[in-house]
Amino acid sequence: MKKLINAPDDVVVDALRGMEAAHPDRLRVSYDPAVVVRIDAPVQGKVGLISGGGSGHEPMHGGFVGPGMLDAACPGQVFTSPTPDQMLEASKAVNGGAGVVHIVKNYTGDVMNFDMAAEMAGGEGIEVETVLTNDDVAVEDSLYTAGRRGVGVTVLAEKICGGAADDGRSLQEVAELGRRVNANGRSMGMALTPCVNPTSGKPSFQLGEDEVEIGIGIHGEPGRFREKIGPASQVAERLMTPILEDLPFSSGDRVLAFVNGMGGTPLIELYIMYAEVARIAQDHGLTIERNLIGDFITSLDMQGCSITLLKLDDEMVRHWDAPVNTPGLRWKA
Amino acid sequence: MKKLINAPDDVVVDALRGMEAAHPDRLRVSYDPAVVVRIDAPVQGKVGLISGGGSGHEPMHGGFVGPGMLDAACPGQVFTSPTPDQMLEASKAVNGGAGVVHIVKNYTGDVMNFDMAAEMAGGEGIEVETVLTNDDVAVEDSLYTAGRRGVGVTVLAEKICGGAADDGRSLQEVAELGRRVNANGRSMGMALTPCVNPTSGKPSFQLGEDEVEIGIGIHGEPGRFREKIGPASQVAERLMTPILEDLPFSSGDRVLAFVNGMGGTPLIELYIMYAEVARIAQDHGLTIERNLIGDFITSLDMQGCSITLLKLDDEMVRHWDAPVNTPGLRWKA
Amino acid sequence: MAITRDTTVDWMERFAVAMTEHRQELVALDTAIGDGDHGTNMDRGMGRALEKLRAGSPDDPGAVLKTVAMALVSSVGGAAGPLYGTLLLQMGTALAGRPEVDREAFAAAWRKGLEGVQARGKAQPGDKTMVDALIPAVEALEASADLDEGLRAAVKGAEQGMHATIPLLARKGRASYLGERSQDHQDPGATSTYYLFKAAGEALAG
Amino acid sequence: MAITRDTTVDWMERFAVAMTEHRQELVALDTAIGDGDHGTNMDRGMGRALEKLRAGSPDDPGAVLKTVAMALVSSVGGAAGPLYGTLLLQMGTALAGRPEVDREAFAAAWRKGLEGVQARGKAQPGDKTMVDALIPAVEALEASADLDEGLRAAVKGAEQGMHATIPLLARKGRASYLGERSQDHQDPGATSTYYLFKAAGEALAG
Ligand SMILES: Nc1ncnc2c1ncn2[C@@H]1O[C@H](COP(=O)(O)OP(=O)(O)O)[C@@H](O)[C@H]1O
Ligand SMILES: Nc1ncnc2c1ncn2[C@@H]1O[C@H](COP(=O)(O)OP(=O)(O)O)[C@@H](O)[C@H]1O
Ligand SMILES: [Mg+2]
Ligand SMILES: [Mg+2]
Ligand SMILES: [Mg+2]
Ligand SMILES: [Mg+2]
Repeated sequence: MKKLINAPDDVVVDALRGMEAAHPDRLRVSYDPAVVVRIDAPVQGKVGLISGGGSGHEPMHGGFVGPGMLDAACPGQVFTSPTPDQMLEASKAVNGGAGVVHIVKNYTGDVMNFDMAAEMAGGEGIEVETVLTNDDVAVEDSLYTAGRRGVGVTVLAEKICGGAADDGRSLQEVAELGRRVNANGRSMGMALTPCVNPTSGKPSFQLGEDEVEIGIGIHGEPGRFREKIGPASQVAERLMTPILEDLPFSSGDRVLAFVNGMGGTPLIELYIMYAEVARIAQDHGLTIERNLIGDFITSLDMQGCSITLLKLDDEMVRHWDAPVNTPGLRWKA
Repeated sequence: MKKLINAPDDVVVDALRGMEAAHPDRLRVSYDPAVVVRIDAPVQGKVGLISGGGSGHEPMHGGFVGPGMLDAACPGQVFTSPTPDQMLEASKAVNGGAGVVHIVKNYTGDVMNFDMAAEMAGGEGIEVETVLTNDDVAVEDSLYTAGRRGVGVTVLAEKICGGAADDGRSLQEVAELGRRVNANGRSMGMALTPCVNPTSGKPSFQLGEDEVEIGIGIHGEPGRFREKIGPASQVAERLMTPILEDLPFSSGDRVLAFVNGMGGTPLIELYIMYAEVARIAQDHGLTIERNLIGDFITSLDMQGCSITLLKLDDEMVRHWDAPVNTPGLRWKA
Repeated sequence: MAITRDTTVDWMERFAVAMTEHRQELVALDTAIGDGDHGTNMDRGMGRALEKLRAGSPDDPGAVLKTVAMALVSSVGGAAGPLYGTLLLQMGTALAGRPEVDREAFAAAWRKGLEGVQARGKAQPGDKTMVDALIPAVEALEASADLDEGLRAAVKGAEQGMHATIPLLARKGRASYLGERSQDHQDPGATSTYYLFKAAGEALAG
Repeated sequence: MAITRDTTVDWMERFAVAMTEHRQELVALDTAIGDGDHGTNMDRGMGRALEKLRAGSPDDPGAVLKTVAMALVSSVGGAAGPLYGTLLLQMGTALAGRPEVDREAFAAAWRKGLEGVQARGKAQPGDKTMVDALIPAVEALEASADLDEGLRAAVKGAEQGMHATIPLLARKGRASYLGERSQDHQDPGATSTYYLFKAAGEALAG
């Protein structure tokens, strides 16, 4: 394993030190429990917005803390969900009296830890609404499984809910909007290479020199199937087809198209993928009204990408376009 | 070689198609000759600003086209400088009557092609000033070599000159400022892995499982020396020491610290590196007044990073802080 | 012989040692059908728990388990943190205030802990989780006449439950993403649960 | 026998074939001390040049070389584009308007081309560049009595100049970044220049 780190056990803390050193004007970082909070939190009267999850997905979530997006983020160990004390601390720090929304990716660990945190916060008189994201169509959903994983839609929900919260929406309204975003978004990812977790030092799975893994998760979970690598146009079909069929998206839909890099893939390849995504979307009669291209929800050094399509409505567009000023996503501010 | 591409020879064109599809509101893309131009060019009375170079360094340069930064970019083949006809086309497209600045990274090919382009533009009555960047301290500079390579400072010069051009500065003033940025900036890079050029399909150099290459270029050029990988703190020292000694930077200096990812390195590692850079800068009495962290001048899928320090003055800070709205760098707009 | 504060502390210390010794084994199991962190998480958590025990010096078995539970909740993360936290918190609450704990009370506490785990995680028997090691162990403890016999039976039950997870298809947790590919692998959480009972057998048997 | 439009086109076609045949060799040489694109660049450029020749059908040797020069300038990029572009542009200009070219005029044109390359690239003899293949070849052509002998001597001169670059330490171009590590490698540009003379020898000798 070769990484720019000091020691496997210090990865998360050292990266937080970097965040603190880089953004003292925007972020407050506490270490025990580990929480990244926007400098001016709590914003009185505004619904507080927090998220969190295992580290290794940067810029998510800490990089999305700031005006227009998250009020705080709880970083867990690499690929391990954070703990309830972090989430309770964050909820207290951002509660401006209007309640707090927890945006939670649907993983057993994240869900159970956020559940405990919500119970504790309730005990301290903080009103909490939870928005669960589960947009990964690579996973079959059923009552008898852990259900679908939360992936790309999480980034979009954090931005759109952030815009709504800034806009003075109520706790219920912000949570409802977040759930609508999740309900209208679908994602699927693929990998050219596994990722190497600094703690284990080992590749998350084995892949042949000419193979790709389709349907991977963001923690190095292997996917639905593997195949010989084809051209970008074929990879895009592999991801777009299940996404389009699942919602389903239909001709005339307005969408946001999000091509996300897994951390080790150069931007030039993401733009090549975007060209294919745009072509396929057009063939299906979709209008791409907004797009996002780059590394936003990553899996350490994994090479690969994920595609997320979100069916838009006017309210989503308005809050997507609203000013945002975070280390990881910034415009109009 | 595993990449998200359709065919090695189509990489640049396909990526341009992605840019065109993604940013129709901001960019105009022409293919023969290949040029990326801001949608509203030429801006009458404003100094035009163009750059260009081999592809494979995304978001540089095409991703920096837009208000507050470049007016146009000329993408060459991967790691191959573009051609004079592209630069002439770009110069014509952005000339608003106030002349055009060419920001050129110091590589033999880039310099000679831009020289021919400047001669041709002059022949068509366009006033051209050239800003040559050569900030890479890994290369010893002398009259009898090709001289230092232009690397990280190029990004900073493009932003700062863009701010000055928006501010209505003259051709001479913008060029002078660009040269001052170059004169006050120093960089050095390192690699954990080589990059794989899609055309050759082969790694640019060989590196042992536990080795790092210190002083690499952005085209997979091997560096000054290789060594067993150490902690991030040591890697930071390896890059910072020659940078600090070369200018030299001295106690009390105000600096912009730029930690750049080479394309395959996850953001979490760049923040770990930034923490070390900030520590070393502080030990030397430098005040980091601005910083930039992320993938901005990359080398395809190479894992590694480069550090750039720029000694700031008030004018540079003002133009750095000015609004910028490009796919790759955006704030206050 | 009954369970005391000291034997409970000894139990937790032995469990901590087991989590360190078997860290790699649990990581390997979790890498096969999960994300490879179970051993690291449990080892980190129990390390933190011992610190808290030394700092707090709780004065009865229930208080010891509560202290460990809180430490796990706030340091393990993942699925195992809330699950082991809930398990031991429920047990500690059930045993609150008793300086000495006999088989019957101990078995009742385990039952409460098991219920807490199922309430938290919604796992049914056969879902290939730690629940599959817990159920046979708790039932064995409930069914036996005295503590020593009960502990022996519980350890055996946990071990069998752990092995029984191998052919199962995971229906909860990360492993469920693998569908059929989750079969023919032993569940990491069931394995750490077996070590919890094994440590109990060593520390609490007279 | 003098050089005509047709033999000049044949020369360029043979050079294009050579760039395709030796593409990998040139890539390998450039990978060792540069960025590995010289073969690709030259092959792409000469392919484009042939298209332009067929489209434009220039009517004398000078016009043929100018057409190729412009095609190279606008399609090769890198260092080789401007350098080969300048070389052939200067030669074409020197030969402007002559339907037939004898040894003397041909040698004079090469001299102009060489001067253009040095003006563009500032390389001195011994800097480990294409200049090191050009100089001995041009001098040989200048020194010889008739075209056939001159071409043979030029090819030999270019070949020797190419081999002579192996021990040299690069002082220009990307290879110069390697300092001493650039030694014991043959220069890619000097190699493509040798193939340019080799193609001339095949196409232009009577
Ligand atoms: N819903 C659940 N109910 C009970 N146990 C569960 C559940 N989900 C997961 N587990 C247990 O947790 C173990 C994984 O723990 P761990 O790897 O630490 O957490 P994570 O899966 O978040 O990385 C599994 O092996 C399984 O025994
Ligand atoms: N300043 C120079 N003068 C003359 N020839 C040069 C100069 N710089 C480079 N060359 C030639 O160009 C060759 C490299 O060409 P190429 O690889 O196509 O361009 P690049 O180095 O930009 O990738 C070198 O082998 C050398 O012969
Ligand atoms: Mg985990
Ligand atoms: Mg090149
Ligand atoms: Mg796990
Ligand atoms: Mg080259």
